[in-house]
Amino acid sequence: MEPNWVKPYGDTTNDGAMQLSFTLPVKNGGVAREAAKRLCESMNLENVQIVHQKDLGGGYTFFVVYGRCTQAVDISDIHVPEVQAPSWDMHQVNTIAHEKLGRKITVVGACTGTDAHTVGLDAILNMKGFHGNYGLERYSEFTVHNLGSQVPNETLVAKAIEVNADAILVSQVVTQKNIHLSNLTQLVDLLEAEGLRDSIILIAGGPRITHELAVELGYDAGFGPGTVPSEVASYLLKELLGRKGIMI
Amino acid sequence: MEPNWVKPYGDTTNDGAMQLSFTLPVKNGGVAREAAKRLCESMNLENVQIVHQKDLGGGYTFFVVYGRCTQAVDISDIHVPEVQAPSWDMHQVNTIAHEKLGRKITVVGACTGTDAHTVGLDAILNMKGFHGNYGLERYSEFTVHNLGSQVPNETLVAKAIEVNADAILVSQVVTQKNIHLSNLTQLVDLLEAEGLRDSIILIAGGPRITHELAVELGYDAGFGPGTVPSEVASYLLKELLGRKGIMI
Amino acid sequence: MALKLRVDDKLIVRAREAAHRITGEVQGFIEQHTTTSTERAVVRLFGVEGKGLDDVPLPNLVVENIQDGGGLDKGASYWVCNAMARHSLSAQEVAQAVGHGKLDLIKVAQADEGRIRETAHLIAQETLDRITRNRQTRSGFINQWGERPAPWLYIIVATGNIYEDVIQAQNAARQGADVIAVIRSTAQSLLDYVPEGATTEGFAGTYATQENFRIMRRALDEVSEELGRYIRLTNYASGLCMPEIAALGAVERLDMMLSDSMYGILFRDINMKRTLVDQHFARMIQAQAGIIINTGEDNYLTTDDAYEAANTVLASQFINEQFAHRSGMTDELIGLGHAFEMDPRQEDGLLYEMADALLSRHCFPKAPLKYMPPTRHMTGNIFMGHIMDAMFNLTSVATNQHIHLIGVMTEAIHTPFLHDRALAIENARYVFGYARHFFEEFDLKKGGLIEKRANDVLQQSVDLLEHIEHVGLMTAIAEGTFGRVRRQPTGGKGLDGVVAKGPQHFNPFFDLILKGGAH
Amino acid sequence: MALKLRVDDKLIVRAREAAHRITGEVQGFIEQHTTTSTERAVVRLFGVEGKGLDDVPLPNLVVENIQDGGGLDKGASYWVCNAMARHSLSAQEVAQAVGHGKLDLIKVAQADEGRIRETAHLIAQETLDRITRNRQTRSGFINQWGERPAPWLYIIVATGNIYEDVIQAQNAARQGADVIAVIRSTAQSLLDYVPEGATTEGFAGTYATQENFRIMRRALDEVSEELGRYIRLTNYASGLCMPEIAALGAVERLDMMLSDSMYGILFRDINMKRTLVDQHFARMIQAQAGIIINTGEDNYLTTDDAYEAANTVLASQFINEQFAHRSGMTDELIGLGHAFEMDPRQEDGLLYEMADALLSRHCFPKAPLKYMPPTRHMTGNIFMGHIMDAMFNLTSVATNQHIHLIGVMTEAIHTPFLHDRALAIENARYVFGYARHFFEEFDLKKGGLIEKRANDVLQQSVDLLEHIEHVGLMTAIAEGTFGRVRRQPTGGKGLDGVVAKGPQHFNPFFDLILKGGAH
Ligand code: B12
Ligand code: B12
Ligand SMILES: Cc1ncc(COP(=O)(O)O)c(C=O)c1O
Ligand SMILES: Cc1ncc(COP(=O)(O)O)c(C=O)c1O
Repeated sequence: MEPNWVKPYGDTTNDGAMQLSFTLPVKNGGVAREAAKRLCESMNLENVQIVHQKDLGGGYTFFVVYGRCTQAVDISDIHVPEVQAPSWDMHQVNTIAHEKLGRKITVVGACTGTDAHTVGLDAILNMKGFHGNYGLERYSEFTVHNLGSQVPNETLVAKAIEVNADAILVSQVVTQKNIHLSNLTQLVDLLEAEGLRDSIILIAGGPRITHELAVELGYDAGFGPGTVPSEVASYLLKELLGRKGIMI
Repeated sequence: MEPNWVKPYGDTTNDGAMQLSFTLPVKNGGVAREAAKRLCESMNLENVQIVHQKDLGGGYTFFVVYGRCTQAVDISDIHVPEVQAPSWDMHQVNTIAHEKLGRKITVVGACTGTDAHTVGLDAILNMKGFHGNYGLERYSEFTVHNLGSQVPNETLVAKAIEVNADAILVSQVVTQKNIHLSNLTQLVDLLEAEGLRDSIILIAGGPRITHELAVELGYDAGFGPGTVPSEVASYLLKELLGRKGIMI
Repeated sequence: MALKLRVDDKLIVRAREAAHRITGEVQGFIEQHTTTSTERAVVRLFGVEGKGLDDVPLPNLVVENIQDGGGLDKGASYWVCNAMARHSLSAQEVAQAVGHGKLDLIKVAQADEGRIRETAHLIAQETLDRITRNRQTRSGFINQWGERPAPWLYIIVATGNIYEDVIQAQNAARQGADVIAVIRSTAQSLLDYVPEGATTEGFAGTYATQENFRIMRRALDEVSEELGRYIRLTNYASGLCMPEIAALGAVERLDMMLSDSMYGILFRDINMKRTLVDQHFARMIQAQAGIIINTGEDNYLTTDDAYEAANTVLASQFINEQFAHRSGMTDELIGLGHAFEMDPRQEDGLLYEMADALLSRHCFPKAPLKYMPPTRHMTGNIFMGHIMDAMFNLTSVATNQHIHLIGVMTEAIHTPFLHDRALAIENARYVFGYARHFFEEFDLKKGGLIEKRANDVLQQSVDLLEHIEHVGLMTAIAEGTFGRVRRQPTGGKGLDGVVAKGPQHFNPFFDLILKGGAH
Repeated sequence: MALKLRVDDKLIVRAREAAHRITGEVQGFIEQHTTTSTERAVVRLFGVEGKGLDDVPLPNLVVENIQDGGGLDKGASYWVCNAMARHSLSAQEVAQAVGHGKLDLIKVAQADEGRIRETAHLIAQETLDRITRNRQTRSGFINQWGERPAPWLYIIVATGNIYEDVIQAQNAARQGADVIAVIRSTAQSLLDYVPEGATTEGFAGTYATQENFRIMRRALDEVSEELGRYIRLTNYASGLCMPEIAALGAVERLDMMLSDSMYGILFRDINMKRTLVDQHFARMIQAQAGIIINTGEDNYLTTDDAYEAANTVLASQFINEQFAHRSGMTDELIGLGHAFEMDPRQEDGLLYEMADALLSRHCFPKAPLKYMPPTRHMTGNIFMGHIMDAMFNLTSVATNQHIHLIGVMTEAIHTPFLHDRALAIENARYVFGYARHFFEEFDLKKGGLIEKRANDVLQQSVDLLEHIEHVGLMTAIAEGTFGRVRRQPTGGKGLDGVVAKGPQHFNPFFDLILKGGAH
């Protein structure tokens, strides 16, 4: 493919305009300003303007900077997997599931590890749903087991086996020290050890989850901020039908 | 000197924490996100988090990003000239000028070129001054000629010669297409052509002027945001005394 | 409507009466004079467009020809229509002949004055009809799509390239803008002609030209259709070419124009006589075209202190209202300007800002007030700037302002980037929605800070107006009353374009427009 | 004071009475039981500190020893003081002997009960005297330096290293903070012991330990001196160790503590019986120490909708107030929590937020209300977040809130960086100053949105409280009344630490503190 280089845009194509802010452990003054400028230059910015600098006390200085990025990215070279799913609504999902799949879909959901943030998972699973879009519990063709917060991966897998789940839905919100990555990876390892990885659809969600990250970690799909339940339901149904060889 | 490397600080020494925002001319979606990420990586950031992305219409996407800068700056290596001036108040300046210099100080000020932003210059020169700090017109030992806005450099130099000025004070606010740099440089050239550069104190001021920039452009001093008149008066007096061999 | 001020309404009457007398005193001078730019505007309204020798716009060449021949005291209409009548040419043909040195208007044998006037009225009426059709087109759209509740979001584009401006403007409309302003190239107001054609390289703005007006109007009509809401277009008339640009705005269906001689006098050092005469005709045309004018009192608070000088803004608003009335404008077209410019460190600044904003609202209940965001105290701290803009947005919706200039967090840094504008719109829309009925929810405390402040400012405005009446407007300006800027009656640019009208002077637009009768 | 709500004050009386009866019903259970953590708190208040075998804190070892021996129904005081009396040892010595397996308290021959009680009262009195001295030290500082006007700026530090925390806290104070909260390491509330020593590696927070309390108290006293203003220190008591941490806070002169069993039940899945019993003693100690408690109703709006569930917050505040009264707290110490959590897209959200905030203010006029910033609707759009925080700041000063948790624009991203906090303080100080007397400047419109909303929420709260009274608090919690979270009376962590008091049970602090007479 033809290369397609892009640069940031302020008000003129390829002007490279960028805004930065950060703190340096340097006393406010000319040296701090020059240090900020050099740092930005070492980040491939030119025309660096220190538009604000403020003493934060204790020998720290805060900066707001504008500059022009000299780098460009070739987007013809970028291939990002995107969740492939139709945009069915609840009614369509139910009808198609009923007619084509002919059985109920069972899912197990949990916030794993020490994560106690249930709001995102509940938004997908609970009756009430999210932004006026009903949650999976409300779907006649879904059976939902929501295990809630701080669930060890072992418990989650055991439950999935117990109810013979079609899919596992994991939520991870806390990302400090990349705890979400280890939690998510450990679950894949567990499922593989149980020989279950291929027979179950594995989904991750959370504010820092993207589909590409999820796929990289060995998941079938990932859902980030703003996800509504019908997207997840549509994806699941399509995937299950696909696995049965039914293409829609 | 021992090298002294510093990095940005968020909440842990050397964590390199930085915030960025910019727009890419790429349709909102996974490709745009990945492009933003790669761009940040090419700027020597790691652990790049795209925390916000928003469709601006017309195929543009806005990003807010946090990342960790891998670069550091050696501040032992930074030598920034700073305006060397005592912090006298108006009364002190007047008394010292009266006693040690023994004559009035004449200054000519102007916003040069097409620049019509007089507020900053007036803040330094007008009676009223800035932030409760009286302007030079109020000093008994100063004679002020404020030429106002959009003054050609030629006119300014002619006036300086006419009144036999000790100092020229130039304000430059508009920086689009670096117009301030050409205006400021042209003034130095003119003064040099007239053989006046060494006998007159040349000062620049404005929101994007720093002392280091002014010195680089051939000025004696530069004053940026937040400057108050007494700083300028003190600097001028000290410099004039110095040129007469009187050190204070 | 609850956020209602209790002020001494007799003071408002006194202020308005003083302003009426102040402008009356100047009006005599205005009506006895014409200007090169006024006459060029007439030529443009006759349909003249294009350039002549040395790339000078034809209207300039026509008027120069007349002025050089010593005939401008009769007015351009006289000479142009004489030539039209004599040679059976259209105005454009006459201008072209003049513009290429093939015709000297002064030398054309003079036709019967009745015939000249008749010709003039005929073509003037054609143009006025076109302007009326524009007005109807606009109301047609508005009737069809309805009007968004005020405050309207007024957003600038300033790329210097009209085609880039179009992209930014259409996207701004999609993001929520109600009014698009195309910023002019720096210092266009000091040019004594209107450039021609489509601009692709302006400095911090795009020239106001008839072609640019057309391009942008078309683009906004397009996006209006797309969105089902009428997007207004505005540009700048103030400056040496005020009446000409006003004429172009009327013809190309602009909806608003910044049009204020006080701005030109104070901030562009344009001669006061010149621009006051210019303003009179400019506003007559705008009145005819249903164009809302915006005045520039907000600028006073960039060179003077917002807390201390609030009365200079209000006094000037009263004066500007009277000038506008004298040009036949109705209140609905008088977008008086004011601004949110108090020091963020001022204790209770928000309450004082509300007081001032409400006072303007109260004194000019039918005017579509133009409310400007913080600019002077904006710094490179974009985070602080963004919340100052939020307080401005709140004040605007809380005091029911009409034309709301979006405050942008990068005000102290650069003209807005694409995302700066998007964040600014997001800010305004959030606050307007979140405080939608603030105005109806509260009563002001009797004797509270807001009421007291408003009464003080009003009293000081009356005092100031009565002083101005005493010394005369021109002297008051020379004293530095407004924005602390001093300008002399004979100083500034453009005085040489002021010409005393002779007894035979006529301007068909005056006759036709004033038929309806303005004071 | 003008921003005054007109609500039906009889409904407030009804709400308070229902809450009184609701808590009365539970109080019976509470007073008949003690818990391992309550008894450990008593041991700590006897001055026991340090670790024993396997690095387990001595208070745990002591209480385990008693529980294992089946003697906890008598209370730890009984056994510890018995051993003290018998062996002429200090409490610390007794604990050390037990902690190293050298003494089994149950096996110590039992002294005369009068003698045991006397010993207990004597050492309890010493601790209470120390706590009283702390209280006097605090008021001494405040009398000397005065108090800043509310809202007070409450700021968190969360580095995980107490020494880094000190740097951040001192700088925050210099930037304008009034109250410093040291966030606990994640999930400390689920630990059934209080860690010891200075923390240098916490996860998203620093452990609440006696040593950390001391270090931070000293640092804040230092910076208070420097600034001439008393900087308050706060930490978290809620959780499995509520009374122990409360005791440490009292001894180390903390000024506020988050202390609410409802939070533990709903958001940490702690057994309700356990934590309700714990809370009673914790708050008694805090009352004695003049520590302002903070309750956690704000959290309900992170799992339920702020517009719809406002009544659950108010109802819970009434209940929490009554529980606090039953522990001997005066209104001045009851920092009831609520929050600014409406959807930024909600039309008139600002007015509804003001209504809710005023309603709490009106129902609890003397309480130092704790007001929480937007968290749930904060996103990675830090610019939008910053202006949401500005609207929160405005609402806080406009409705006269007392303890103001700084909203930080990076809420949805990370615990605050140094400059995030500085910008947040700048935001709050700007808005507080700019709207300082908003509260006194306006009257609410009769029958307006705010008044109507407040009346609706109040009515719904009364309805809810009367329902809770009907089914009982524990059942109501099981029904998911609060924050839509359901918890069963026998579920959650820590039920095994609940012990029925025997007839011989005693706790010298109960006796001494309640002498003054609560409820
Ligand atoms: C509410 C909240 C809480 C509540 C949680 C209540 C509950 N039952 O969930 C309480 C008060 C208990 C809490 C506590 C803590 N919290 Co908290 N909390 C938040 C807050 C304010 C909102 C989160 C939220 O509800 N968002 C709304 C939902 C709808 O969005 P969402 O989760 O992104 O979900 C959407 C998508 O991501 C997706 N999705 C999410 N999950 C899933 C799963 C699947 C399968 C699918 C398909 C989709 C999906 O779909 C959802 C709908 O679109 C955030 C800040 C913020 N604004 O983000 C901090 C935040 C997440 N918390 C934080 C922290 C640190 C904590 C504590 C650890 C603090 C402490 N030191 O004690 C504690 C401990 C919690 C623990 N052990 O996990 C940090 C995390 C920092 C980080 N990056 O790691 C944040 C960012 C705040 C901060 N700046 O410090 N918290
Ligand atoms: C007020 C103002 C105006 C007023 C000016 C009135 C007047 N008589 O000055 C008016 C409305 C006329 C105006 C017009 C324009 N403006 Co203007 N204006 C501003 C504004 C809002 C404030 C500037 C100000 O007064 N600051 C306050 C003073 C006190 O600060 P200061 O200048 O930094 O001065 C201090 C120091 O720098 C120093 N200092 C300054 N000068 C000197 C000199 C000496 C000798 C010394 C010692 C110290 C010193 O001391 C001062 C006190 O501490 C800024 C935005 C902003 N907030 O900065 C835009 C701004 C400067 N304007 C801008 C523009 C583009 C224009 C126009 C070109 C727009 C147009 N396209 O028509 C026009 C044309 C003006 C022209 N030809 O120059 C841009 C400049 C962009 C850029 N970086 O180049 C800005 C940043 C706005 C923007 N975002 O677009 N403007
Ligand atoms: C009334 C008025 N006219 C015109 C302008 C702009 O004029 P110029 O193009 O000269 O900058 C302004 C700008 O602030 C204004 O307020
Ligand atoms: C009342 C109350 N207690 C305690 C906490 C914190 O507890 P933990 O340390 O378990 O996160 C909170 C936090 O929101 C709270 O509101």
